[in-house]
Amino acid sequence: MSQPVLEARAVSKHFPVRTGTGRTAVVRAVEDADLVLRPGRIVALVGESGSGKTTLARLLARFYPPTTGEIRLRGEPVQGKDRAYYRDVQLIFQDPFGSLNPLHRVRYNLDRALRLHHGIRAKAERERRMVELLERVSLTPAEQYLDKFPHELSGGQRQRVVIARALAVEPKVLLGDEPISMLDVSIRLEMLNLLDKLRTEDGLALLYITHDIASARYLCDDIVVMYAGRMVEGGPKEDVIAAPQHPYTKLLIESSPDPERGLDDRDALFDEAADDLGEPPSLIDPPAGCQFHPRCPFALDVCRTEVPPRTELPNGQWTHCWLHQEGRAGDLTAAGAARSTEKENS
Amino acid sequence: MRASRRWAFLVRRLGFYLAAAAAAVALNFLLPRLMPGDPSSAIVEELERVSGQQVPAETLMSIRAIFGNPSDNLAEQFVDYLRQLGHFDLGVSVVNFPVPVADLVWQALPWTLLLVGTTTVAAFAIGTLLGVVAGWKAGSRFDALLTPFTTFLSSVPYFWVALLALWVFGFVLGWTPLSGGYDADLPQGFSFAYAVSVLHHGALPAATIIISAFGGWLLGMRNMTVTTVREDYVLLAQAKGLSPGRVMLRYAARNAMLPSFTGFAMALGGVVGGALLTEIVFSYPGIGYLLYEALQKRDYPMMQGVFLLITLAVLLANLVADLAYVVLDPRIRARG
Amino acid sequence: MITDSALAPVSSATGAGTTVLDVRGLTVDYVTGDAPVRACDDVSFTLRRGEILGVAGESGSGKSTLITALTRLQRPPAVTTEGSIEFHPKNGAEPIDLVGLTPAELRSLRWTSLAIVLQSAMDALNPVMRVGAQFVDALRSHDKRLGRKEAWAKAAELLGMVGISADRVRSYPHELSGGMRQRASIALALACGPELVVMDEPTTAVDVVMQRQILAQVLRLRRELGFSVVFVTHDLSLLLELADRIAIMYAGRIVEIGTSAALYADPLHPYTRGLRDSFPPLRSPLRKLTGIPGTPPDLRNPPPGCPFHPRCADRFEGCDQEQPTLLTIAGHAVACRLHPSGDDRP
Amino acid sequence: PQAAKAVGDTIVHGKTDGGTTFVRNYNVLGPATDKAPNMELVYEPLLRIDYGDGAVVKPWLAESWTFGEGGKLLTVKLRDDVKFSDGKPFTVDDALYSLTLPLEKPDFSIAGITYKSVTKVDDRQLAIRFAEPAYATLTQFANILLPMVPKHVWSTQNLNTWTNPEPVGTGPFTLAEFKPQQITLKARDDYWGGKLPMSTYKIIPTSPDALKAQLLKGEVDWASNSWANGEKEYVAKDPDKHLYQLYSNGGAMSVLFNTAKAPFDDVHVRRALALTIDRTAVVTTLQRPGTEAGPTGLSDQLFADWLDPQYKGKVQKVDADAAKAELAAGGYTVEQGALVKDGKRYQPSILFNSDWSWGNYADILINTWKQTLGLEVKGAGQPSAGYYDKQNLGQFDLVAASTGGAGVYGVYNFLSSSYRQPLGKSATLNQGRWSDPQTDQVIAQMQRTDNVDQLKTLGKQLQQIVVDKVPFSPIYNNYYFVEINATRWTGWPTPENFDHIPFVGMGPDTILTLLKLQRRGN
Amino acid sequence: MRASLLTSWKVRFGLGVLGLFVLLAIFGPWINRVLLGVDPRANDIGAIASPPSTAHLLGTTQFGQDVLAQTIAGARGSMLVGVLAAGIGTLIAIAVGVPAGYFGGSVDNALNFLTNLFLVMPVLPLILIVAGYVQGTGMWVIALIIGLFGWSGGARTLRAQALSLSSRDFVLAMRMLGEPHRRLIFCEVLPHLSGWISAMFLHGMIGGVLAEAGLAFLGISDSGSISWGTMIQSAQQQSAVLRGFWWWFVPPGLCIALIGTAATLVNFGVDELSNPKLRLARRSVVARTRRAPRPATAGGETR
Ligand SMILES: Nc1ncnc2c1ncn2[C@@H]1O[C@H](COP(=O)(O)OP(=O)(O)OP(=O)(O)O)[C@@H](O)[C@H]1O
Ligand SMILES: Nc1ncnc2c1ncn2[C@@H]1O[C@H](COP(=O)(O)OP(=O)(O)OP(=O)(O)O)[C@@H](O)[C@H]1O
Ligand SMILES: [Mg+2]
Ligand SMILES: [Mg+2]
Ligand code: NI
Repeated sequence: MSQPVLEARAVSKHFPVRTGTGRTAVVRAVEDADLVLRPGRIVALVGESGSGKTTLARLLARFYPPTTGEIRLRGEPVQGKDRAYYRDVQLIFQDPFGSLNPLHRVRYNLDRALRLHHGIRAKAERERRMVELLERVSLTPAEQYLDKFPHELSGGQRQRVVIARALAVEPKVLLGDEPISMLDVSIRLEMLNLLDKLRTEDGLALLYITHDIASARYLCDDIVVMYAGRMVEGGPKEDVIAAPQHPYTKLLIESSPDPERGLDDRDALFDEAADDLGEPPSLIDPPAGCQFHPRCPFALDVCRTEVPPRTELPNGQWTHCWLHQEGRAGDLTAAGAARSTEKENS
Repeated sequence: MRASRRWAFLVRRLGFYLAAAAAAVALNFLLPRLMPGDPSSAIVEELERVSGQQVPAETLMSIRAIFGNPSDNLAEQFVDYLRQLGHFDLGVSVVNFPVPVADLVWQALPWTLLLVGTTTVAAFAIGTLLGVVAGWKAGSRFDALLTPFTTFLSSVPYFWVALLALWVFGFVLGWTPLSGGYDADLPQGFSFAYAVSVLHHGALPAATIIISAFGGWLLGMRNMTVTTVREDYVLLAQAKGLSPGRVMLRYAARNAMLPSFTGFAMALGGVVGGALLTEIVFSYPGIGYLLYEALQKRDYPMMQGVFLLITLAVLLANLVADLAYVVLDPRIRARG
Repeated sequence: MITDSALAPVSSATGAGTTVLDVRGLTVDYVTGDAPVRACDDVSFTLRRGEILGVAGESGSGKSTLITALTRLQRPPAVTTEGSIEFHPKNGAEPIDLVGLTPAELRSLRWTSLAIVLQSAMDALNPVMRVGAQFVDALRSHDKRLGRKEAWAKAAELLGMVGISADRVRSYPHELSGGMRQRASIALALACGPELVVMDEPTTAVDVVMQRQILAQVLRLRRELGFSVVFVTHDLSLLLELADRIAIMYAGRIVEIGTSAALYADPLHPYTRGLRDSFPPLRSPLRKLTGIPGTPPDLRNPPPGCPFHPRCADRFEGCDQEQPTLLTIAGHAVACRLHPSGDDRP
Repeated sequence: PQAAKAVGDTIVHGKTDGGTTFVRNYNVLGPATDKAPNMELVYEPLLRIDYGDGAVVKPWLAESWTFGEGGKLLTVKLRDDVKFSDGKPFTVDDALYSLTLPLEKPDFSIAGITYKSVTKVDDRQLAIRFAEPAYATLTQFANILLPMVPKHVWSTQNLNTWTNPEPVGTGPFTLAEFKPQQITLKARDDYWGGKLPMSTYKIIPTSPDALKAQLLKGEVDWASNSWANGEKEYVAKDPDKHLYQLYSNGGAMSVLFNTAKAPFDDVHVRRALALTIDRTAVVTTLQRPGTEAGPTGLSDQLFADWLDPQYKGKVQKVDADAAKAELAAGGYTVEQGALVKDGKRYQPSILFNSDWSWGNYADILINTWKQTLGLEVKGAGQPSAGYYDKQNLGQFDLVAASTGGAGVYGVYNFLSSSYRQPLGKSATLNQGRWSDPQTDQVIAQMQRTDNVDQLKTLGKQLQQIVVDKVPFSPIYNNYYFVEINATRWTGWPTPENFDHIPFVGMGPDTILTLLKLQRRGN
Repeated sequence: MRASLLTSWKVRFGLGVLGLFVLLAIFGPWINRVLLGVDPRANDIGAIASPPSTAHLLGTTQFGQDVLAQTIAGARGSMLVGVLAAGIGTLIAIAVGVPAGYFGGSVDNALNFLTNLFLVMPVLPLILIVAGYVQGTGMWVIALIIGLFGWSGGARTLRAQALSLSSRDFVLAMRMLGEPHRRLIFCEVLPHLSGWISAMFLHGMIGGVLAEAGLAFLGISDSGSISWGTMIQSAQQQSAVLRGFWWWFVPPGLCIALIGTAATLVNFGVDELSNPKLRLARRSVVARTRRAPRPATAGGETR
């Protein structure tokens, strides 16, 4: 496996906030997270809203320094000027409507990127590079797009411009924070295909953040699941989806719409979800032990007090769950396997 | 949790107003000292003008003993100043020497409170109410006529409206008195005739302040209502089949009103300033007229006293507006 | 009245009921600028008692417009220019055309017969009123004899129905979590026992896990109370699991209506097929998916003929001229010139 | 508003210059500029000035006086029938106290006193000493700012904080009730000057505009305020009862030249400018026709006996040719709106008090100068404070200022070079920095005599100097304005025939007016 | 965008009136001199306080000065103060509000406190006091004082806007490219505030004109120059109101009101543009939807 380009090692991010009583508290947005991005590989980060995905991406993009832990670029802890760092790492935002300044033409965006990072003086040269960039993101004929304003472009086209702008820097790592969730359903796949192309053609390392586990499976190589600021499980995508090793991953996969499950007995399909699991925990005052224990059907006593350590599985999968430490992983897989075999047979 | 949040908000606001009051006091202290000239010299000049003679050195000394010596250490002066304020001692009026400024201010305060206080509240109420209706029926003929008209009203200088009103109602029609707070030939006191007289004198100034002030509230409220009416919860309230009046008041207006209270701070200073000018037109015996006279006669201690009082009163009114806000808005967001 | 069996359900999970709603040729314009925008064009369908009709379509396809027109809640500049919405009351009284009703007449129908759940519960609940009070408001305005005490008790009971504890009636909306608010607004919709509940993307703002729980509750309540649902979303994969029948909207028109199973297994319209294939599978083997090329049309400037033809891989001569009508083929209606003749054309 | 309700034996005075409220401050000797109104009805001075008689000094609380030691010693004999309102008699000790107070407390010296010491001679006489002959400055004892106060009350108080809320004086009234918007004075029945026809004197604050309405309605009997066009708007409506009177106060509104500054040190320039002031236009817009000032600044009405006959009734009309001739004589030309001499350009400005809205009158002067001489004078309006500052410091070219005083000496003595200060140093008198040996000599002579004939001769010499050398140029005469609604009270003096001016705030004259009134119809 | 701004009658009317007054301010003296041939300061002693007539279209003052000429001349004085004050106030508001919102943190805390402080201070009395101290100064000082104390409302708005803008994705995205803060503020944030800034400027201008009039009315202004405020003050001092010389004080007041109305209307239009909900509440829109064809209510008809 290739060397990691970008790594997060045991990073945490705590945001100080003012609570109602006027005292300051901290939001533990990310707690003790590890992440490795390698050239030519795509890691998907899934988790529900507020689980800290964006925070982690922004930590990797050096929007703010981690509270603890460190970010390493090519094995070196990062320091110094942001601009040098941004030559290697670029972030793509969720909202293609928001990440382009409506007052600037496409040309301006690309031009600034080229000037800032490559210092190209010659106008013709920059022009050539811009056209090239737009062609790489399949905006053709490129010349026609250069002088458009964002509002003259559709959502998909805008997101392509955003990607082109990020690519202008010639980064090694691309962080995509839900890059398709605001796009129309019908054009999402094109965007995923574009990202996939960039990965294979340019050997970019990609972080793909999403809510949608199905699209994660479509695009990525590895999946990492976050819950309430912590990473609960990760590993090769098919393994994680076929055999989730954490109760939360299991719940997430089961809750995702999947028409293939069969449409015959609809009520039965939903029935298992009917029992109320409650809400995700507050990050200001997270539950002790495993964050998931209040909602976990398998919760043990130890789950309520101790943070579960990492369990590595032979297939590269890993999880933070006491079931594994206590030798009761079977509880989980038994139920999961039963279901998935059932599916395969049908 | 909920209660504590509100308290926290209030405590924070109270802290802010205390800081603002402190700043106002400091400003009040510094203003005359930053400006060219100083109160002592001013009083000396006044004396020279009256007596037509140069003031002897001894006189100068004794005046400085009263009004502070500009060559004294600033910190010491400030301590003295604070000590004086602690006793509600705003100094001595120059032109009315040796009458304390505080006495004069006390004397004028009730009139201003009566006039400005009631009209500000009335203008706010009327403006808000009409604004809700205009916003609710946005695009209707009512709105199309009322809104530009109030735009006009809100742009007219207070004193000009006052002048016009005085001319039409006081002079041409003779319905209202031309000046003063009550009929001079009535004994001042708690009698019916006196009360009627006070109302008779106050009606026109009050009306002009209301006319000049309500437009601003109306326009703000109208736009807020228009925006609020498009909120989902108003749509849902209509979907629930509630009566239009109920939807308008409990759902749209109730929410649209909240920013008005935050905007109160911005507008209040202007309204008070305008009302002060109105007092001058009507020779109304309030704080505004006092300030006018102080300005005319360069009575610095008086100017300072009046300004301090106005500022503190406005701060207090803002605090009240914030209190109202706390009562009205269950979500107290963290705000500066 | 012509009974158009194609537009009626073939089979329903809860047993075929009588018609609740009969929408014919509903057309809605937004009167802005010079030319009106036709956001709902000649929409017709029938809804059976107890049925869940899903409406799917991309952003801007007119789903919300349809919903507000159905409930007669549209505001300027939206105008219903044509069509009828016949509501059949439960007691077998004469059907009522909602389009012709005065606001006062409508008011008596609202909530007792016709309720709505809006997309974002955060915005749909009045932030300065206690949750219970918003129930009481609705309850007491439709039942004048109901006492204040009883109304509050009823509110608590309704909240309990969706799994919110009774002590929450006195909370303000901002004190509830997103999922709770969403459930509260569903409970609110059911307060007066409506025959029809219209839901506009009621779960897009919550997570998949919570979404599953909420939908399970909706299904359970429908089973118990027997109301019908028009459920609008852009997530076809969810509808395929949830709805009895699905209508696909494109550019303000319904391009296909059929049962979920039929639509999944055998979509007739190229757009439906494209839409279905825009959702990568969760379990079955991955293959490269392409979505639908191009972008949805701008309704201010719709293409001539079939609005989908510029993006359609199967378009042929005439698609760009002739507007196809919705025709029924084997209990499954489609508006596409690939399927020129219905088997029971009226 | 109901006039009928006012009690028959009350007289109502509408006060227009006291703001909207009164302040209960009867510390009459204190340095405040705004005190309780009509204090002259409570506190009286020793002497009075008789404007009906060329502004000569007449006795009041003093029965008589004599000068000795060449005018440096003044012996005053007090009346013996005067009682304070608390029943105590007015004694020489009270007078001694009152006159000594400004000497001992200089900050209470507000009347412009010039005496150096006061001593008691006997039970009825005081000896007052001066450094210079004081014939001409006797008027200071007629100043209502130097009244007689009761020693037994005042000497026990801290005068720096005391507001004297219950004033005790020798005057005809006592304070009955003080409301910020209404003061009621009660007539004494033991007043030395006689019994007043009214029992109550009421003072109400009002604005000039409101006053007009109140006068028309008869709510106010008496007021002192100018009413432009009052003849038409008021008198004409009921000539019998509506009285609007103007009494010359011996002063005038003048243009003062800064003679310490070129080119106004040149008499030709001063003359040229004085010749081209459109006085008629100014009084026309003032709506006071016929009040143009003569070249001497002494009004015909008041100084009939003192005025050099050649100046009587003379008003300088605009005379462009003469003015141009003057400029030429001085060697000046006007180029591009500026005065030019010897290659130097002078662009004069005229300072005026914007609080008096004098800007519009300044405009008239400026326009005329521009039309006749081509000279562009800039208007430099200043509100009172800045106006007096600049004026006193000599920071002006021309200034529109009030001139005048009691008697010929009173009008002209400010021209004495003893008051002169260098530019930039504050001068409260002689702001024009006039310095002329001849003027000084005549003024000095006037100070040394109380011989009326000699004073008249000297006065004529001064008139000559003013007309010829033009240290200042009068524009229009100033007046005491009196408005009366004689519905309830008659017996008012008229400008044609008066021995006291019915102006409120004139001290003894006010009292005399009140004493002579009668209830109408009774 | 520009086109849609002009579709509103309010904006068109407002800009028209403002433009007219700007022209008047610029060419006023020329109009007086050349077109009317009247000097606003000239005294026509033959026509004192005369009502409007053919000789004096708007009548004359107590001093025989032509009211029309004065009103025209006053435009310059009033507008000058208004524009200067607005300019100064707007600059301060930008300098305080934008960094506060953009940088946040302790910069924000300090600047925001300052803003809130000035916000709750009664500004007019403060201006009065300060102007009272520096009595008798020119229009520039008056404008400076008005501007110096009248920025807080604008700064508050700009802060809020800058705050939300600075966390907008496009600003973050440009930061990700390595753009320096200076450029982010000037090229990314500020252009978006131009609508607000122009609205603030207009608001400040009305405020300036009104405040100048108020100061002049109190006699604290440059009495040497003609402004609408000094005209009203002059009229007030001559009791024009009670002598019925309405033509003297009505025109200047009306001009102030007109400018104020115009500026408010323009701001209204800008508001409508930035808040589409307001645009939908326009009369034209409502009228058009009302006029749109009603659907056939007959239930039996289908297609
Ligand atoms: N600047 C901040 N200050 C305080 N709290 C923050 C801040 N940024 C994020 N948080 C909190 O940190 C938590 C994680 O937020 P984050 O945006 O990373 O979640 P997410 O997984 O990206 O969610 P989503 O799917 O909704 O985008 C949330 O509870 C959020 O409220
Ligand atoms: N107020 C309006 N004025 C003009 N056009 C409008 C207005 N509201 C909606 N439209 C247009 O009507 C069309 C349909 O909008 P609608 O909101 O019904 O879409 P939708 O299917 O609900 O989309 P989404 O999934 O984004 O909610 C869109 O093309 C939109 O541009
Ligand atoms: Mg996120
Ligand atoms: Mg929608
Ligand atoms: Ni305003």
